[in-house]
Amino acid sequence: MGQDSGDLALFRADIRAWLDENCPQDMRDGAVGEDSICWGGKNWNFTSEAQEIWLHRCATAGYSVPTWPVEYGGAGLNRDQEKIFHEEMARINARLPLQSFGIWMLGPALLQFGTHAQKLHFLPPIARGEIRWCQGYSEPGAGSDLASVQTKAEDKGDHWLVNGQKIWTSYANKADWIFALLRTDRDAPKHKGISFVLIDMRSEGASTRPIGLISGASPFCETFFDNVKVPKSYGEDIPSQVGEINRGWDVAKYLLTHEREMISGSAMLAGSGRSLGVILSESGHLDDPILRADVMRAEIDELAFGLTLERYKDQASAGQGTGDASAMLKYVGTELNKRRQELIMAGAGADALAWDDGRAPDWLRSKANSIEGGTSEVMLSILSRRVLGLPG
Amino acid sequence: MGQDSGDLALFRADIRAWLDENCPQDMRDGAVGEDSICWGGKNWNFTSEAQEIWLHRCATAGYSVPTWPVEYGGAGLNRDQEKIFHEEMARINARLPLQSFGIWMLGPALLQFGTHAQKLHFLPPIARGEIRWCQGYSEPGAGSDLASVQTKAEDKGDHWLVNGQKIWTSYANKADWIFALLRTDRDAPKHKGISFVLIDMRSEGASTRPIGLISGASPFCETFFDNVKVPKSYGEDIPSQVGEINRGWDVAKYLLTHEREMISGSAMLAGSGRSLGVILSESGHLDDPILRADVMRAEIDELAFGLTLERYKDQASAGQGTGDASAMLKYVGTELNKRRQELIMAGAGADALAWDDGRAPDWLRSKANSIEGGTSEVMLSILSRRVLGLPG
Amino acid sequence: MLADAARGFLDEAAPVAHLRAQRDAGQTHDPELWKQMAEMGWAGVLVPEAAGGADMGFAAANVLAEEMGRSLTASPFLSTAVIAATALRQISDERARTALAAIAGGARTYALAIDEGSKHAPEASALRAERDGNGFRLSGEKRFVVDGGFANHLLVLARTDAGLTLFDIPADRAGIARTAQAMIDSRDAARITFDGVEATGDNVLGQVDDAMTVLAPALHAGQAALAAEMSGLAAGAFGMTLAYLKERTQFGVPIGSFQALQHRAAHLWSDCEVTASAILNAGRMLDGDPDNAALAVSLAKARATQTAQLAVQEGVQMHGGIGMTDEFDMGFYMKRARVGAEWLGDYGYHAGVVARLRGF
Amino acid sequence: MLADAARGFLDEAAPVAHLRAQRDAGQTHDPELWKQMAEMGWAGVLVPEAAGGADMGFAAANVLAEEMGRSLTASPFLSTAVIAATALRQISDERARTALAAIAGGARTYALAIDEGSKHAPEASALRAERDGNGFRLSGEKRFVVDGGFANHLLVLARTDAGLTLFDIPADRAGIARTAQAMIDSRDAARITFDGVEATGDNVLGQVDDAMTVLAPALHAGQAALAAEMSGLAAGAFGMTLAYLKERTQFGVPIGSFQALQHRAAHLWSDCEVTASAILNAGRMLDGDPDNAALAVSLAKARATQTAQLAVQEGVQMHGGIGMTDEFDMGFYMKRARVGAEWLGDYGYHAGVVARLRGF
Repeated sequence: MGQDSGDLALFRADIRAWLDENCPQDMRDGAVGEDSICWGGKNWNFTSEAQEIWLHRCATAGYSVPTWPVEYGGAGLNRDQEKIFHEEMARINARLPLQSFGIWMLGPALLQFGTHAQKLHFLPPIARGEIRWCQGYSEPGAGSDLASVQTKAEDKGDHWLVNGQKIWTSYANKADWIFALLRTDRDAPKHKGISFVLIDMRSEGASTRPIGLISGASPFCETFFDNVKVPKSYGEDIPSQVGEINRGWDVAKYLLTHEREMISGSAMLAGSGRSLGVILSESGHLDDPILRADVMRAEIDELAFGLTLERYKDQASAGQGTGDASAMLKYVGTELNKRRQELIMAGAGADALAWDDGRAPDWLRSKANSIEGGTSEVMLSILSRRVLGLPG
Repeated sequence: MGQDSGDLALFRADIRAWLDENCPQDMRDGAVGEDSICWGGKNWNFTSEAQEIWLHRCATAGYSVPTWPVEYGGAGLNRDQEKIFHEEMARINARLPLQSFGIWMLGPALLQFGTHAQKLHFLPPIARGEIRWCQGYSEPGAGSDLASVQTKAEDKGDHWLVNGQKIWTSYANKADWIFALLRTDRDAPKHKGISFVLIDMRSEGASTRPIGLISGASPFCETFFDNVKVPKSYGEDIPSQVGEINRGWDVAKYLLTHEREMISGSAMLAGSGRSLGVILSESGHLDDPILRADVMRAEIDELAFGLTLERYKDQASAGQGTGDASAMLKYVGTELNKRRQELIMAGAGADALAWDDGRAPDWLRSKANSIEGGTSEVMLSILSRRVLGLPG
Repeated sequence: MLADAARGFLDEAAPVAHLRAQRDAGQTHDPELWKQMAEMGWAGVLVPEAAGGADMGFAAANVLAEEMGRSLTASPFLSTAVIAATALRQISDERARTALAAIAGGARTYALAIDEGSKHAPEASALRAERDGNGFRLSGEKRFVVDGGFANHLLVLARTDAGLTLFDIPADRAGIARTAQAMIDSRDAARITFDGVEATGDNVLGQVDDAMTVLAPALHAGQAALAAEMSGLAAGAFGMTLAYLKERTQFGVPIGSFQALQHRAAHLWSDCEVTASAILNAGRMLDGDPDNAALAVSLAKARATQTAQLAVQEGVQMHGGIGMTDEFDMGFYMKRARVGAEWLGDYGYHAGVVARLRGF
Repeated sequence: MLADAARGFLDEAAPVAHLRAQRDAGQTHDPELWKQMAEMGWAGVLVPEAAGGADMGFAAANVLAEEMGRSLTASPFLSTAVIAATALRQISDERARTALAAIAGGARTYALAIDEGSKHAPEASALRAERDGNGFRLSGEKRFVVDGGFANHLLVLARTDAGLTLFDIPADRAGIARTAQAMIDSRDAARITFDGVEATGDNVLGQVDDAMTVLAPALHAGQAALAAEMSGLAAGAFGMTLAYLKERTQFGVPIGSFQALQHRAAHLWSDCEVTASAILNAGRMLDGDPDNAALAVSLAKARATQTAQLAVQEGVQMHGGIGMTDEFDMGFYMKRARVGAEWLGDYGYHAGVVARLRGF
């Protein structure tokens, strides 16, 4: 961590004081599981008063989206300040006040490609946790080939008429709005006829159906568009698409890279969690040389990967965009997390074989890590072609 | 091992008596290393009188090539008898009397594709260890693409005029004759203009140059043909090519499969050697969980692979040719042997880092296992296309 | 061939859909299916002919287990027809003959109550059997008792004065409390408490203080059959994956034409082949030289555990998103592979046996 | 940037061809090259400015080591400029200042004589230093003394009455017999016997019976620099391999267009990247918080050992037959990676340190 320089030392003191005063005790339990997340949105039921107060206070101070500009609901922190903010949050074990696809994905897309009016219209409600977004990229049968978008948007003058189906839309059944890739020109080449469109999920003809997973959970949905009318504009200089019409692939590509970069904070990556060795030594089976050796190797790889996450974040914030190389973080981090979950299961032995033990769902969930957000195979292909320059 | 049925029990008794009487004590030391091999050939210097006597006695009885027909110098043993023969040899730790590419490769090719006169002419000298053969397949730059043969044989009526270069010819500098793939029709498609030709290495214009390897040894050569005249016939019904002219690829393909099948006895495969765990426990470092776990895993995989070798041999001899599936033996066995050698080096630590310790050359040599005779990548491609039926 | 016949029956009567339906109905045992298996002679595969069994040997039992692995068939086959039958066939009294006949007929099912902690460790059994007159009273707890929720007899490993003793006790005897628990593989594993449960000398299998003479062969048989099941499971998962590689297209071509996937598929197939050899060998040794079969059995269990794990991991990954859905069968394979990895000794346990027997 | 400057010099003055020529001439040390390095300040990279050094810190030393790894440059850099200098700079007397000045000037080279068995185990040192008047007499044997055949000073770890003591002794002192031995990486490792070698209090580095206070930081610095070298070696081997994948054609296309090789190359590159982070972290910790650097150092050494091994194995395999020839450089990388894996603690040694420091 080292020493902060003058300004940063002051900043740290301010943040610390603010957190001391504003973070409710109940939000200082370090909980990071699915159950403790605040997703926000119109249908959100706060799990406690403390959760609601904490979101409200953070949103007011801009700390739900600390790096966004102040005018769009953020606190305008730079990378060094952001780091300090997170360090101070971690120091008191504070929960994140809000998590959402609006913060992770749509926000960055709008900040990069949106009009000023679009940003003013859409960003603050995200920052305040009032509107919950979901992401409509994948389609049945397309898998890794994201550009093979079939869901079509026909131009009807003042609106698009949308028909088709998305799949793997996380929490679409709980979201208020969706940002989706739609085919707006069927005659253009595959990558040239796609638009990135914002759609109210309450629109007539939009519906969702949860997909049951092997872990027993249903975080994903199929999402159907059946003659859904989407206005072309939500107000002056507020088009319903982000970026230009038919250039939605540029936005999608940007977000794919961004997703891999910001994925570094995601629970699907190993490398910053509790020591695997300590977790397993509690089970008492680390005297088995097979298990012990596997855990030692995993501990080493997780520690080194955690350092790599930090290094890449530093590079990104120093303006040396890591770009395609960040596919490495997605690849290595998710494969490590799968290994971690396998070892946690092996360490727990028979104890973990009952559903109500709770470890099995995390283990099974981790198998999706190397599929969602781009498979490991896609990551390796990106690395080999774009970073290593191997021929197509 | 179980019990032999009546005939086989008699056969076992005969073999045992013959070995008792004929195998010199010095040849019962179980030595299998490079230094103890008898390769035969015109330039061969026996390392001991016992080695010479042993070869002579075996050749007389047909036991240098026990499964070859008696008329071509063998003993005509069937698979059950052969197994018993090898079991009895192993029981007294007897060395193999003779090893050669003539036995491993050319013999089977002639037995499958040769004329009766060719067999009578070429096989008995191989069985007696009088002629040593080498194999001329690979060419510089061709690597895994064996069919890209550039060494050309021009038709000059009663002879071929051969020009070109072979590489990775094992012990070409010590061989008397070479069987080589030559391009006899430059206009035919890649696989259709190749012939499998037998050439006397004393021919004018034939020369060799050893290739130094990282292990310090030079078992391979470059072999040059500079206007070498090769007769089209070595006598009545004894053509200088095996199989038809321009159909040498059939012979080569047969031998490639055969090579992978018979490779099962090769030192490049793990699975039948001394227990790795015992070897390493002698070094005293098996209390390190990392090393211990790696060795336990390797021991398990080697034992299971050894059983697989036996199973495939049994299948092959039961007439259920294992064909392309034998590429699996080459792939798994060589990768296991590389792992074995790595672990032997790791177990020996600093002791093995000096050249004169002797372990390093074996370790380095093993790296070639997954390259020579078809790379691991080629084996995996064969398996995926021909055994699993995945699309090209 | 036995394998073909078994596969034909299982594809019809107990494919993965059957396990799914059972799970969705909250059941862990289908008595009707077990009755059919008994009629085909599977329940008595290791029961001597004199007791009405088919006495087909361990290699045959492994073939059946392997096919059940391929179709993920849940049944008391391992606990009852393999483990209990192997224990009982070593005893030559009338009582054992009756028990074996009841097994072969399908009427009696067994569960093996040996482990108390989270890892397989029979020697560490702490459940006590105290002398009480001519008999014993058992007190303690067993966990991870596979099929223990529904079996009508229990094989219980208990600590007696000078060692361990194996008891065969009806599951409804007073003082036994069973808490059935569905595992992630949708099968049953019970926690069973023994509160002063009465046992007579008739309930002792083999000699007092010498459980292992009878139990070790039974464990070996069970471990080998479980290994066979895992090997079959791997083959089943691989078969689904291979079919998917051929039929699924992406970027305009079948995904099985991508070389990276081809090489991984070929590697997995190779791994399955090598494991299959270890399974065959274990059956051969159990039939031909049972006193020296321990190495072969642990080799098979270790290899099969590892291969099954690779097969289901590659299976899910190569199927992509669909592999993660409950609607698709691959998840069932993955869950069963995890349970199979733990039951009767995990990879490390059997690797330890191999090392010891190989002398290091 | 230091790395660019170093690479420029090394590509010119000490590429792999230089090591090859040295090997072919039967030499293990090139004094002329070391002189040049000293002139550039590399010998004094960790020597305080007061003693005529450049005092650039551990991160800088790692950068130099990494570049030497890339070009497989053989020199006394690790033994002398990193390990010995780190030991000596902790001592604040005139004697140490003189030694440091001699190191920075390139005149004095050191070898670290600690290990006696086949694995790194300083605590197991058995070589005795018996009290003899005001001084000591050293008797015993050290093995795997890297650079020990030509160094003019030795750091010797010896057992004294109540612990271990570190001695700094001229290599030509009576009673010292050195048997130089070329290792597979064409560098020098000596077996050194001490037969009643005299040492005075002046030869003791730090306190009697307390070698580790001075030695541990020196070992950490050496381990980190060796890790950096291995990381550079991996990058060098990977660079050669990547170039080959692009230029070599087979079946009419560059072999780098085969997806199976692409994915393996991308995996290897990823592995190199993760290891690079561990190297940077080790340098940062040694410079910024040396008392707590042990975890970072062992993490770096373990990772670098593993990555280098993967890089040379994939390097040879992807080059095919040519990778096996002595004429080609890949074999040199493979051999150095093996020596680097063992020296100053192998993977298992450092994994053990990591586990201990992480609390399991």
